[in-house]
Amino acid sequence: MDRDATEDQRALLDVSVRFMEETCPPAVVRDAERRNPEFTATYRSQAAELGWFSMLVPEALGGASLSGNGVLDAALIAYLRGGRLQPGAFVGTNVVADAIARAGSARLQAEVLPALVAGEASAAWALSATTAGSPAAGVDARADGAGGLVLSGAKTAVLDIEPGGWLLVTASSPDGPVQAVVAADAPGVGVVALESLDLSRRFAEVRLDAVAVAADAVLGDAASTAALVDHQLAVAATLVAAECVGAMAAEFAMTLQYAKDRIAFGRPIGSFQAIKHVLADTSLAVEMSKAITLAAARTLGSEDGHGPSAASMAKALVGDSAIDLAQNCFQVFGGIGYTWEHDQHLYLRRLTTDAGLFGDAAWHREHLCQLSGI
Amino acid sequence: MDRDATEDQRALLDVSVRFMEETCPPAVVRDAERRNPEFTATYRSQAAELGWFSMLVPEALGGASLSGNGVLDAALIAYLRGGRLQPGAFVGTNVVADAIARAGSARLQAEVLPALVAGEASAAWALSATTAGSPAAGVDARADGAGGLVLSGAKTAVLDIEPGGWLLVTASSPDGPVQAVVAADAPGVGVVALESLDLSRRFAEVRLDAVAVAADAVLGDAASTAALVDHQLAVAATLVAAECVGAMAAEFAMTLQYAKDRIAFGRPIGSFQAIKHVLADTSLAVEMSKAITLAAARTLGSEDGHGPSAASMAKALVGDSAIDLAQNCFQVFGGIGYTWEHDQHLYLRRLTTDAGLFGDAAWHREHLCQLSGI
Amino acid sequence: MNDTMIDVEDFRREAKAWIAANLKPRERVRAGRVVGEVTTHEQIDAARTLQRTLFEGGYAGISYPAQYGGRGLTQAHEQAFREEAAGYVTPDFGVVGVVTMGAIGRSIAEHASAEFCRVHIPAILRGDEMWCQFYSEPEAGSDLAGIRTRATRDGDRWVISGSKIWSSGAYLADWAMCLARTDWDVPKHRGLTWFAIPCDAKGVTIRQIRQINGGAEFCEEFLDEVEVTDDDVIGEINRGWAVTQTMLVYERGAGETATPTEPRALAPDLVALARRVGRLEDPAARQAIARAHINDYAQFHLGRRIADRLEHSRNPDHAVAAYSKLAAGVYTPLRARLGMEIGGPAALAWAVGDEAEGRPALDYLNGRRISIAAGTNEVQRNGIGERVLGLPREPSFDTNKAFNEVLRNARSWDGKVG
Amino acid sequence: MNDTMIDVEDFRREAKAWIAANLKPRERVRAGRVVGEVTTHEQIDAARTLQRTLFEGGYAGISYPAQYGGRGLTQAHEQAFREEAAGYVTPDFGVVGVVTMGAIGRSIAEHASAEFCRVHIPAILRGDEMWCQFYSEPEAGSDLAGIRTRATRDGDRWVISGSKIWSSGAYLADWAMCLARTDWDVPKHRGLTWFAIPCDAKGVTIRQIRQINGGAEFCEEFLDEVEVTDDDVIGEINRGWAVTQTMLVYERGAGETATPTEPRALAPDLVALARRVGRLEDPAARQAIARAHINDYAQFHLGRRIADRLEHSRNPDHAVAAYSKLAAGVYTPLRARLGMEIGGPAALAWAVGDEAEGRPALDYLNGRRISIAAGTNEVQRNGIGERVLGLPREPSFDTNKAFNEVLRNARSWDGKVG
Repeated sequence: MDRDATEDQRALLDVSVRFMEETCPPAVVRDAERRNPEFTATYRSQAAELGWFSMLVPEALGGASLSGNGVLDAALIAYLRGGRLQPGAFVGTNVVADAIARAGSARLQAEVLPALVAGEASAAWALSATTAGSPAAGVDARADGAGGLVLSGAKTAVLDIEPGGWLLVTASSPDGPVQAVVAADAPGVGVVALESLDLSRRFAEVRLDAVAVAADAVLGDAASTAALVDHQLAVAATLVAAECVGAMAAEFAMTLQYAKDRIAFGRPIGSFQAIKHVLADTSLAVEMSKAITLAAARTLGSEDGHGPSAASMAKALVGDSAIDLAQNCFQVFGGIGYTWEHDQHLYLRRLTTDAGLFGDAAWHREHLCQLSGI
Repeated sequence: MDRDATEDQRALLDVSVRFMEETCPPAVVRDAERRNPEFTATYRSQAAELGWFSMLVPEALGGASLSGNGVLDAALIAYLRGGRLQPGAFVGTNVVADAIARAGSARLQAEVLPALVAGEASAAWALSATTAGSPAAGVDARADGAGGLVLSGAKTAVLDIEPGGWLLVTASSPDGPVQAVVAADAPGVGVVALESLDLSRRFAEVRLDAVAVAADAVLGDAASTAALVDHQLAVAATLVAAECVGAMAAEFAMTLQYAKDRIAFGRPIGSFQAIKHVLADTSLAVEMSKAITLAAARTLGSEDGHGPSAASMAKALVGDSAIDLAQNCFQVFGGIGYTWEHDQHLYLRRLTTDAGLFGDAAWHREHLCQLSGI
Repeated sequence: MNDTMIDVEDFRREAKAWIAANLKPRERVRAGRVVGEVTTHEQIDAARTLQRTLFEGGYAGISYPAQYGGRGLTQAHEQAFREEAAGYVTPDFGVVGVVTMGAIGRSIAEHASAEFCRVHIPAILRGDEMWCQFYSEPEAGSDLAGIRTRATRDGDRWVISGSKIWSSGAYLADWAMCLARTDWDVPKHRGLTWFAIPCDAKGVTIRQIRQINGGAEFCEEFLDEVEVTDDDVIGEINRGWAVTQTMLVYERGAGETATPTEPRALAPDLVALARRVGRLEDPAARQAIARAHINDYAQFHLGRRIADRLEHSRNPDHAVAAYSKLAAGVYTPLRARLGMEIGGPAALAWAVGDEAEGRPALDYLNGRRISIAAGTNEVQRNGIGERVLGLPREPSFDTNKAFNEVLRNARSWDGKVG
Repeated sequence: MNDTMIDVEDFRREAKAWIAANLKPRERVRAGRVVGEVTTHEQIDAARTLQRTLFEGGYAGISYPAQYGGRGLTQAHEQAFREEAAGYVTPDFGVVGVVTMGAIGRSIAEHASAEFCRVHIPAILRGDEMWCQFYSEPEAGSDLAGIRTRATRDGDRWVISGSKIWSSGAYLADWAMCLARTDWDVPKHRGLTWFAIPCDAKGVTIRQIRQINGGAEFCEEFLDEVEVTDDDVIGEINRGWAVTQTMLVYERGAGETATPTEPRALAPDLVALARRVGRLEDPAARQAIARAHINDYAQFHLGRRIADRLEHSRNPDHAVAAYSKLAAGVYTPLRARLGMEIGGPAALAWAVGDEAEGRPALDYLNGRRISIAAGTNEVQRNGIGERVLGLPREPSFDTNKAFNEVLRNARSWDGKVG
């Protein structure tokens, strides 16, 4: 995706591609067995060795970015992951690692963060997944009087909670949003697996029944939390957008090849303007999606103040484009795309889901307006 | 447009077409001189002789519908008018005549209504033209203690106020919307002509400076006005939609012919799928627009309770389709459509304006939700 | 209509009495089939029993010719029976029944020999024979006349080999009506012939196709030197395209078992969805709901307008039916997409097994079926452009050449002409 | 780049000093031309005076060859000068100047004879000669090679007849560069030749075209037996298409006189519009504003990505430039439409003469210019499909036949091939 990638970045990307193709090729992506805890842990720890979870963490805390721009590094990996419909808590773990590095207590930084970076555990961000409204909705927090919190409520459609993982819960309190890191198997925490459109990811509902959280598991303070949540959203949006663009590019390439090979009415179907022009428009959408996602990653990772706006713009444009692309590619494939055996539907499911994760296009457009002060 | 038109309707439509082609053919439509009071009055009085302003008025009050469904009669005329970009206060006069017939005082019914039906004067509906909000906004009414009102405020972009005509002003009062009929040249009424995108219509801003209105110029009462305003909106929306569909069909026919005649790359351009498929989609939009507009006219004119919903549906679908059509036809014409001499831009201007008159598509979608009780 | 034909209202009264005496009232109105649900052999057996009752009562094949076991009446009589039977349990063969009685039986009655009809049509009307189509192929979808299954004459037999796909309900069928190419040296429409093949014939393999929605209503077939005789030919040899056109007309009408009613309530499914996810006040959700409903409403009135046009013109131009098909092909996926937008994350993930919550996603997966099956949107646009609007034709590279040559040329396509 | 070339930063310092000494500071930054505004002869005269100052100072034609009066430097030097001169009054010839110096002068320098260049290029750089293109025709727009203007040899003269259209600023030009067909019996790209024609030559009629926005920047021309000689031929006879391709490349770049900056502020014009009509809190208006801005932002980064790709590849594939053109062609009309939606009735009617209030309507009328001019969206899609994506070609009916035959066949098009 990025023609300006550094040598170091290119080396990591190459080895990451080899890892994915060996460990989780298409046949494994399709195999529900992949969801077993053993595969999940092995995949995660091998990915961690490549540095997939260290990019947003400063060196002082055990992390390492390749290019000085950790968001860009992670976005390039995300792009490759998306094209291959990879599983695993890549986005969640990176977002939570980043958040702990920025605002976590010494204990979180000493105990949880190294485990995330090393792939010993993963993390999921339990935010409100509603299309309208605040990311904190669904869970209420009350102060326990000792700097800690008691959390109650539920978050639906939380992405990629893995066995033995951590949850970053964003909750509402009378003083505004608060955040805390909780073990997914802590007392009072219920994780109920959901069915989902996307077969290559897992979703769960998280129920919190008066879960007590110690002070050293709370992130940030009243003054800083809203900005931190915005930052997390920007990082999550950028990484999901990058995964999504990867999937778009892969699905588009598959469709393009089909349009060249498939014969109807005495011609390859790609010679008909009805197909050719849809593919031209779709390829424009892919190029614009790549361009805006790289711009968001560069800006956000450089701590330029424009980062959150750029991230929302990327997420909005990519989300709409992804669904258009999935629909157009399905139409080009015709009947064959309606069969379970064809990969088309895996991408349709993935792209549509990407568009809705961490805020859909309409949510990010409204967020952009708010960030812009109107 | 209507294959089920009665004999009487067909006769009226035929004579109306002859009238328009003789009195206001394309060259006259293009001629700004057409706006002079003499032409306006002549055109109106000839149209009145055909019965253009009597259809929504019961026989007892001097009106006459041909088919028993005056809205349908008027919509069929509107369709023909739209295709020929006809000027004149057709929609406004019919809406106001209908309103006076339904809720006007004996004086209005005895003095104003016959003048409208006979084409001696026209009427315009001064409603708020904002995209969001109530039709009553912009003008405030206070009671004068004797059943009359004092009106103050302004209405922007009022359609087709002709010299010596009447205004139906919809205003807000503490008790909800109120309506009154005022002469456009009454003391305190200022009518300021505006520039407009549509060159074949005229718009004005109406300013009301403490205009005193007698009790017998007020329409309806507090209990009935809101429903009457909804009804007026439904009639106006249906008639504008019908004019718009007429313009769509005419513009489409012109474009279709061009696609058959114009040669490029060794072929008529209509043989290219890029053009052919756009025209197929556009023709589907024309057919759907005709179907929904006729359905709205039938339902609304039969006093079926579903009329206002159907009218809003027609206006919303036709509005969006009209702009799509105008844009697509422009693209098919290419450079020639960019010249002043070509009629393309007259339709582009007209269709885009139709889409915004009496509520744009988004306004009518929201209105439909409210009418449906959500 | 012949003079001795029973009047529709008399027929209705007669049918009403018979129905009350012979059919069971329906327990409750069934909320329509769940898409993805698959008809079982047990359901088919139950339907056969019920169908035999109808047949014996004289209510199977009401508009089929009387000499083949039908009643020889009209579509209006069929409709009257349907209306009277609406509250009763009637045979439900699922999609294979629609194909058999709606399209295949009628095509046979029009094109097959009298002897063939005498054997098969009564069996169809009695429910003894369910049929499917061996029609589309992996390499021939929208380009139906481009099929490559080969039927070769060998003495007095025909030997058929090839693969077929998208055969609705073939796994439940007793017989297949199969299109094969019998002459490769003439243009593609002119070398096709239809054959009847027993589904259990030697060389026939039928496999259900797993669909993206999890269902498996469609099948694919492999034909490996399947042998049939001249008695199994339906219509004339090499004139199969005429049969195809008849079948396509019936197919279009076959699904429409009743006139739909005007949709008046604001998209009830989407309103319920918005309410469930707490977005009924959200302006964007409201716009989406209204948009979906307005499109439904416009499609209904478009359909009525086109039906009127077809019914009331002397020379009905069936090409205008493409408008309804294209509208469905455009607005069905759009509606499904609006559902996903309204549902938001709740439409992306839902409680395991909750059909209502999973419904928007299922509709979304099914959304493009109508854009693709029975002629893609692109094919409809070509049809409207050329046959309704009279636009100049797309250059064709396969209508005047021997089909063998078409295949050769297509493989080396370079866009050069002449 | 030659070794003795002045370093860009040294040049910048030198230019800065010269500019300060010779040009007047700009009163205030001009808010861009109002579209529809028409350049006058008086403005051209003023620009000529200023251009002569630049020429005499050595700052006209900075990247033009030195032997023809230019400076023989690079685009980077041009850019440095532009940056330094940004706050000063520079010659403004309007669109005719962009065409003359951006596209025509450079095409002449590459293709015309040395003698022709010695006569005309210095005159161009001095501002003495403004040029326009006689190029598109009423019957040849996107199909540029399909022009029908005829140049016939008559002894040592050429006689040119035909009509031309869409010539930007021709009413202000001194000379025209005119494409004519010199051989009708070869395929369309192979019988074209470029000629220089004085705009006041006998037989030339130039008329401004009134545009839908009320402006008249474009002209149409009628050429009635206009006589020129071999000295007026630019490039080789019948090889005009090569010149055309050069010109198209320069034309694409010609408008880009400065690198645009990243659009960071949320669509300021639309925010102002929404504020003016009281819809800044309206969710639909906010969505429209954000949509427009996001598209602007994405287009900017797309442009930068493509520019990088063209600059940094060894064999730059200029076909990818079609992405920028198509994006502009798609998103410009969409943005104009969003403006009308936000503005609502206030964008449909406004106080007489109020330019700000009338702006959304003006933008709307101009919205499709970029979708049509210099290759329609459809032409760009074909280019992307075939040249970037490698999709199989559209069958062509005009590239290998004599142009005469193409015209004949097109008139009797029936879609039949071979």
